[in-house]
Amino acid sequence: TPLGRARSLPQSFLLKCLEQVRKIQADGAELQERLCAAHKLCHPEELVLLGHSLGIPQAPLSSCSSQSLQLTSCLNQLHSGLFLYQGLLQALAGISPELAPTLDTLQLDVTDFAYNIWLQMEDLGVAPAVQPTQGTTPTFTSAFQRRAGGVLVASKLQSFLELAYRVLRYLAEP
Amino acid sequence: QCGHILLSAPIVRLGDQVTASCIINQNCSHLGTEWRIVWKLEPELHPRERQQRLPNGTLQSTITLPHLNHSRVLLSCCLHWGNSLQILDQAELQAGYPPTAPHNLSCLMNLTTNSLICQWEPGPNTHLSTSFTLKSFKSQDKCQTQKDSIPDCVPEDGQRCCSIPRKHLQLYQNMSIWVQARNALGTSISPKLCLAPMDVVKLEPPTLWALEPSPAMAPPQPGCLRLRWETWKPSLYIEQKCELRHQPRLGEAGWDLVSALPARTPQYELCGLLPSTAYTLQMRCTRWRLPGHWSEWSPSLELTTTQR
Amino acid sequence: QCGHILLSAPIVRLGDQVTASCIINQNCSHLGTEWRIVWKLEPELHPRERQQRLPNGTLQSTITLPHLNHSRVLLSCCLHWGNSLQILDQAELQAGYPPTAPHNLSCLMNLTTNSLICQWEPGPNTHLSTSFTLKSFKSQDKCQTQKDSIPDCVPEDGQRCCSIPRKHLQLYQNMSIWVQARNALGTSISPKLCLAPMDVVKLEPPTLWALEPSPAMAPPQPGCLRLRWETWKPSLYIEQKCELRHQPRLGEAGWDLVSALPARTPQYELCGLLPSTAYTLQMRCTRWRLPGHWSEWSPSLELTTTQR
Repeated sequence: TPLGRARSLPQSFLLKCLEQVRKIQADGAELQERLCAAHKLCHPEELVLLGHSLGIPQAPLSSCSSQSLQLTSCLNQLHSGLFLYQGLLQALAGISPELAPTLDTLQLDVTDFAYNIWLQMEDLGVAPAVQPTQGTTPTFTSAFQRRAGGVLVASKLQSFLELAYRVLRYLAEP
Repeated sequence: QCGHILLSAPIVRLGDQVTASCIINQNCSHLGTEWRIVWKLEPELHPRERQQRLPNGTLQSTITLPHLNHSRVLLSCCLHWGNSLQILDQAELQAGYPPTAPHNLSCLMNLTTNSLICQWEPGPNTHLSTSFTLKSFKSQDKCQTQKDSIPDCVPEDGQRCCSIPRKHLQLYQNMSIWVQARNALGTSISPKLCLAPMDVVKLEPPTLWALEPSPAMAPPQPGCLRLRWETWKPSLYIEQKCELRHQPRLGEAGWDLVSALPARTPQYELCGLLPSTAYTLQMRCTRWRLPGHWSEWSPSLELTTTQR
Repeated sequence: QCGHILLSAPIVRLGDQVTASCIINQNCSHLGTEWRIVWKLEPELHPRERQQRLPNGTLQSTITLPHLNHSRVLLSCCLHWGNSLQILDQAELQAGYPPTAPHNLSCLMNLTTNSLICQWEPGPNTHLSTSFTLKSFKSQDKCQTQKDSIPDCVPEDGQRCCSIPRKHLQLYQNMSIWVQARNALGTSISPKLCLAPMDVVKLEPPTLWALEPSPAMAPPQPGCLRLRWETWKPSLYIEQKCELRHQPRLGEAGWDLVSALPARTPQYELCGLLPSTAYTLQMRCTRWRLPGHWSEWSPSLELTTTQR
């Protein structure tokens, strides 16, 4: 059963993951607040059209839903999703001098979290043979696109983390 | 990209007219046909607007702000899509003034930091990011002609002063100095100073001491005070003259002045004062026979004259 | 050059033997023939000396300091010339110790500066210029094997601490950290630490507030206090447990402790206290279920319990 394998996940790993999710959510919220305050870009719903044209993907977590939890595939999706957002955040570089520190912290924390999951998958012997490589990330051609991209990426990352948090807490339950 | 904004100019003078166009090209054709461009302005303004569909199918909306009187306006070009307003592009309009000439430029040669420190007043707010640069050159005459250049002195952010290090200075030769202010709308320069750094030395005040009574000396006369002083140590090599001012500590009497005093005296007797009266004394000095600025007055020395 | 000094070694261990030679070559033949080398040492020492004229006409004087017990000696090789003593060359001898291993290395993760700050104690004075470097590497295990390197952290002059910026850290993975001390006589390294930055987070204390009485709530029981608290804002994402200590403001009673309290509570009633008594309360928190350090105790909150 999926839960059987969950017992193989160390409690400290799950607790660290939960803390990292909360930390990244806090980083992400700060980026969203700053984008709203500085550039009046406060609602991702206003940027759906632009998101389509920029091609900002949403990372799937289908194997992590509580109804059909498959642990190995869920860990893999968690890692791939974080890896995708790491690349998207990197593509936002040059967003603006004021936002750069917040963006850097967010990207470092996402990279750390992805790395921890990868190590755990290796420990469980379920890590894919080859580390994933960044697919084609959107190119942002103007300051506005980088800021709008920032709003979209942050909001997609927050919903991704919401799902991740739920499954991690479920797995961490004694 | 689905839509983008073009500005007549991103930065204009306050009060000038500005036009902005938003062009929605065919890339947005997947959105169907019947939609209108909606502008969102922050702060809220209500410009004249003209929408037209161009032959090649693109939709263009142009707004005109006859007199822009906000220094910052955030323009968003949007489209109704489903029941949401979609932002397609954003642009920031800035308005302000070209810089006026900086004024009250003054410089002092600081013997402690060994640098020429100049300060100025920037003039009224231009509402735009304005950079100030202290420019100068060495001259062999009265600053009519440039002999050697001196690197620009760029002040720290927001500072209204700049410090030219010793290695760029010839202390006893004239140099021409001025401040340049520059922003997106123009450049202006301050009136030029022509000075030799040593002629604008900032002297710290001298130090005043009471002269301790000693057996070798007869006690001071009633109504007299014995004191000595020494100019500020780093300026010992500079020939100076000094002034002493004194007034009774209590009462309304103003300062009495003793001028043309030498730079240092091992022993000086100040007489003609009221006996057994507490006096406050201060001294200042200036570079003398060569040009220079007076130092501030020294801290007060409190002395009391002997009884009759 | 007329004469020059050769040292057996410019830097030696305190107490070691040192020899220095001064060689006057024929270039000085214009000085006539009968002169002697005279050594001047600062501080004054009286080494054994041997002068000899070599076949090729050069004159060599060698001095031996059997046990050098000064950390600095200035050697001057001189010649009598006319009635003056001419200095021909100078050399500085340094003596000291190789560095002992730095000790008491400790690190804290600072969430405000987002950096890992490590400090250490250098050990006894070596009398020589000694540089300290904080070295570290990332590890996937218990620091037995290095995964990725981390750039050396060089402290500011004389500082006994160094700060590794966030971009070089993996907050949840182990890293090996040590200090290397190096001077002319040797190198030594401190014992190695193995830690994950998040496990050594420096938490600022929580904030304690009195709960304002409100119509919606019944007044507190006699001998009870109502309060609330919140952990330090930058650490909100860290799961923590807290401890509350309280003691009557007056009198000799020690602290009473309430432990295992949650990280934040909108409302908490502390009972079992003396009625109408002024109490001092403090709280501290620590990262919990995951490793961490206790914060300092919060500033005191002064509250008085209601009468009976």
